[in-house]
Amino acid sequence: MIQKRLIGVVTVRDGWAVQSFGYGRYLPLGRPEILVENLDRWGADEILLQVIDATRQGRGPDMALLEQIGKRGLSTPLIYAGGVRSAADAVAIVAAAADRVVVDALIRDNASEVIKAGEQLGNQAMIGSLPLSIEHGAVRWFDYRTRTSEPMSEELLELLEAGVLSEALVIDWKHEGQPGGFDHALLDALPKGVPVIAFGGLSSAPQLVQALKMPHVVAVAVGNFLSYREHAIQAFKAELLGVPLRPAAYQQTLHA
Amino acid sequence: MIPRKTIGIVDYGVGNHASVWRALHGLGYRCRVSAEPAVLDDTDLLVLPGVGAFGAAMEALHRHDLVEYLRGQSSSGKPFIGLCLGMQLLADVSLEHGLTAGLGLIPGQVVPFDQARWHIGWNSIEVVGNDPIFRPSDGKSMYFNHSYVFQAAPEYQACLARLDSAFPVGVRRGNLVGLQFHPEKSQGAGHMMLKNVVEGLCA
Amino acid sequence: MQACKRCLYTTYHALGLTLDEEGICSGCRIHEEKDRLDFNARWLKLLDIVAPYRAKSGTTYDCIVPVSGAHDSHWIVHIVKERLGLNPLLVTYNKYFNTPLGIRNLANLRIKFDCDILIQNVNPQSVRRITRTTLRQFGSIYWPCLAGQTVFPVQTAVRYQVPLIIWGAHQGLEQVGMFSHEHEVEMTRRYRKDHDLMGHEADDLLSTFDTLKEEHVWQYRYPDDMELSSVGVRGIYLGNYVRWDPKVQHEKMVATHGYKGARFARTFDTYDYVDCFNYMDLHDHLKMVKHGYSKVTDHACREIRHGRLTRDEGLALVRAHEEAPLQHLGKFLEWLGIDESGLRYIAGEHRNARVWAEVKPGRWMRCATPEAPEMDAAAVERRLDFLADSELDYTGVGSYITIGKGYPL
Amino acid sequence: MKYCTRCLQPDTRPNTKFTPEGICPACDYFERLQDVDWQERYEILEDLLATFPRRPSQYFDCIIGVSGGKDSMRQALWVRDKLGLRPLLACLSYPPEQVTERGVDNLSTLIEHGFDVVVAAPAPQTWRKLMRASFDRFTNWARSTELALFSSVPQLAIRYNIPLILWGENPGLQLGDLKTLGRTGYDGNNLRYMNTLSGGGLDWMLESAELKTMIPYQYPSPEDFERHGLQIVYLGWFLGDWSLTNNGLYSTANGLRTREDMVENTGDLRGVTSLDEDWVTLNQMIKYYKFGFGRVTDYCNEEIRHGNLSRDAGIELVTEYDDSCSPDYIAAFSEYIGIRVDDFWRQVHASVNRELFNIRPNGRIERKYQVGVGL
Repeated sequence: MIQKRLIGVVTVRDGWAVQSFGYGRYLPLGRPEILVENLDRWGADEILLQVIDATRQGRGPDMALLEQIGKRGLSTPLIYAGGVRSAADAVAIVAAAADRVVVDALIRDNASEVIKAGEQLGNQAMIGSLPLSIEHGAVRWFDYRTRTSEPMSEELLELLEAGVLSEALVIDWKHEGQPGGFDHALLDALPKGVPVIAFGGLSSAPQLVQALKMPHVVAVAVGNFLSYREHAIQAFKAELLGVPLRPAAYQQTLHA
Repeated sequence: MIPRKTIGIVDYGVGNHASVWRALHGLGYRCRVSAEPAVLDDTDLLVLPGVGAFGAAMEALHRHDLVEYLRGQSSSGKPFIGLCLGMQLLADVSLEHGLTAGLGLIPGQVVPFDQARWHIGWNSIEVVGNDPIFRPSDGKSMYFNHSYVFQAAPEYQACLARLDSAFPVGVRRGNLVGLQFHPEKSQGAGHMMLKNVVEGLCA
Repeated sequence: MQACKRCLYTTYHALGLTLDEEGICSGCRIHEEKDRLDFNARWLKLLDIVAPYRAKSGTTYDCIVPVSGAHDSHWIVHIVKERLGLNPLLVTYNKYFNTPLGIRNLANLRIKFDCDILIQNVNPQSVRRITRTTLRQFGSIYWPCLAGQTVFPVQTAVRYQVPLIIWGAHQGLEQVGMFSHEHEVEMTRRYRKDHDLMGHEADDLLSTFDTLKEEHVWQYRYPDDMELSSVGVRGIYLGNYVRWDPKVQHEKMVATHGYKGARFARTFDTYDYVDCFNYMDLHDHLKMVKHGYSKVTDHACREIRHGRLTRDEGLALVRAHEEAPLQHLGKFLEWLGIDESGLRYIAGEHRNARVWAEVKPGRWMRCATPEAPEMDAAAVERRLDFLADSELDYTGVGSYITIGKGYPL
Repeated sequence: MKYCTRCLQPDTRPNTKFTPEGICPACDYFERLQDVDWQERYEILEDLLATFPRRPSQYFDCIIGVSGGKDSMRQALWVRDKLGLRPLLACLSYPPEQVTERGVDNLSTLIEHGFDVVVAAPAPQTWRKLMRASFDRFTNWARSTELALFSSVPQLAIRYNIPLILWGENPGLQLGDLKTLGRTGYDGNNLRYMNTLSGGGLDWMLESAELKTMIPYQYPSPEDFERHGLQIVYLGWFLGDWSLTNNGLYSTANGLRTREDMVENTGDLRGVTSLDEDWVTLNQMIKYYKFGFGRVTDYCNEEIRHGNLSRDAGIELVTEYDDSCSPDYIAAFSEYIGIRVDDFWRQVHASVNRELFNIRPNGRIERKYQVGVGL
């Protein structure tokens, strides 16, 4: 039986892994590849590596970081987000280390490249990043480059419904980093049948269970709230009762 | 000291062989990543990785002039493992984006997944029969990321997975094995299976 | 590179540093919590956390407390034993660079607080081999000390089945505001590898090109996840629950528990590192080589944030101390059996290119750094009044002490 | 009181019995040693060690209790450099007030030889309180400290998961403490019944301190030994030249620093015994007043057996120095446990064996017997 997924998120800014609060405030954490390696050891179901300043600074994907992570021999599926400007970028990202790719700005800038990437990599590798908020009862889609919100465009909805994007990463960006902040109403903002990954302000097991109990929610992603204690992934998994999830696993290294 | 086995990872520009290399190297095998038959000959087992579209992958194999080579190697009994798209390429033909001929090493067709648009995430596998190279992994969860299924002829189906009903996710014909999931990305369970399959085929 | 407007740190800080729109760094912002949070409430929170760990059987300890002959150990044991009323097992990793004053302070700690202690002494041949590798590979003479100090308590927690480890303050939180106090961050293997060990765990030191072997490094391996989870090992930081102010804390311990400080050439702080001949000497110099700032900058930022120094006064003290010549280099050269010219060669290979420009082969010059403001640094130091009623080598032994008596106090 | 006809061991040592011919167990044992095939015993040891292979991710082959003195340095070097094992050395260290500079230097030397050493040091104030209680109750300050000393090695063996414990001399054989004789000459699992340990564990200490403050004094139970498969092996059984003097020679040749104070003050003839602590001299003097033999007797007995000393010359040394103990040590000790020197003497006089000694009005304690002859 297919299991739901608990995704560990590593957010990178200026080459450094950070905690991010409300898409605006950051605290330093450490070297991205070491946080990724740690999530791999903890047994996260997937790891989302998001480089949040790549597009804004006009740089493409952080290929150097991806190559470095590829060298370390990750045994957990890796999702990359940040600076994807074309289908070619997406293919290079997968060739380097990632299994799946998240697009955000590219949806607005050049949807045809999103489609092309889907054709080359398989649409199951494509994820749409949707930073959403609810303003006066209406769902708003946030553009972090202009820091403005607008309704979800037809083009976006079309990409989701046609399955060009296999899953939607719904980010409650306003409550990112705020304990218990995630607004579950956002999970109903998308057309029926679109698989959703919930992210942003998810800090407690009940919140995660509430999201994962929804049939179309296939995964929850946690970032800041994994960095405060040892075995954070396993601790969450132990509390996510009544949800089909790979059980917590504690690595045992038998040396010679 | 039993001599180390060497594994040839077929590099035809599709998919991510770095993770496969790392996983196999971590298990103690020597690895060669190459598209050159001369290099691939000098190995104990071949691995055909692959991600993305069937058609594009077959084109790439033809471009690298590897189709006949791989057919020859496998039918001569050389241990051979196809991973993810690499498993689907073993089929006669695929219906993805029209009809494309595969390597035709295991009878059957690659068809769109009928139970859902995609099969993404961790799912437990059910081992058919008690082939020792698969048996220890029965019930273990592996990581899947595909939207087409290789409906191989029933006698070659080795492992199944299930959403509503069972469908093939692992095949074996002699020294040829195909795995629809990513063992190199399925943590402990995946690495254990990879080891068992390689050791089993090379025994 | 950008510098914080309030303290002296820049975005080149080894632990990472972020600046907000007003140009104030994450370290200064988190420090503001020390004057905003209700630490009485946080003390009650700490009581709740430790409550389940109070052993009733009389046959095991309540917690493990890592200690040394300096660095907040007296204050930590005072909190753990005298204010929390816990029955701790003290643990310490012998770093071999011990000063007589450090040996004395550790003896004082054991006597005044009447605690059992466990001292790990890794065989010095392995320690020297590792030091050669870490010095060659990433310019560190301190890796074994940091690795040992951060893992021996965890290993002991597993071996003694005493799950709770109590540390002082979280270095990442105190220096660069890596976490808020309210995150109540706990000990993780990731932080240790990332920062304490500069990205290199024990097994990462092994390579087919080097002669270092598993038998030399195994004692620095972190217990594996299965052992940690089966014992329920957990490391908490007092600094998340007690308003952390090292200067004030040390002064209390000098007054009430006989702690003793000593003067240093490369910093004005007399308390933090009196137990080691190298931390404020060669190690501090290598920190300057690799990161472009040294310990005195950490001390100045701390005092600026606590409001005891203005930014200019901090800068004046930094410039007054950071280039002071090394006093104990000979001891290390002899201990490791290397030549000063060789050490200079190694240091040259680890110069941080962002900070040091090689004007001529073998000659480095520091890139532009703000000048020291016109100020009487000595007067500022007198005002700060860091107490120094002893000296590092008050017994005049003139060399590292492996195991010492440390008495009379 | 009868003396052994060979050496100067009186029959007053607890748990010991002389042979019908009047020979003490140690001399009797020493005699039987003369025709031992030491090469065969070495092979027995090798076979025994083979039954303790290292388990996965176990890096120490055995654990050895050490103080940094002459026995431990010799054992550690022999186990590592001759047997080729990697030992963890476990040291129960005296508190800062009591340990000597010479003791910490010797431990440092041992570490610098390239050994992994874990030092366990009990809480100094509790240690002192229990020494006072031990002195008050037994006129022997070491009852509590010895319990910690003996408990530290099995405790660490259990916690570090190292079942094989290598110990020095077999008290049953070398000193004639019959209770500790195990299945074989080298099986040490009955060490718990040794004289000093069999003082009823730490029940008497509970009057002075809470159980939770005395974790280092808790000797693991037989069940603990069983569960962890602990096995104590006496190296003394395999080392034919094991003796106070020889061990001193082996260790000083490897850097051991000895006692410089003279025998009149210490009763330590060659200055190589219990180097890490000076108040053992008091206990040896008190032992002499209780049983009629002290540290000098123990030393002479060995030398007589090894033929390096005549019995008569031994008599002279014992007569002259067996009760030597400088008043400075007595003053320092009394101050440490918080009594006046005359309290110390009042306590000692109360424990003097009146069958063997008279106490003169001025406090002088005089033998009623003649050394070597007895009563």
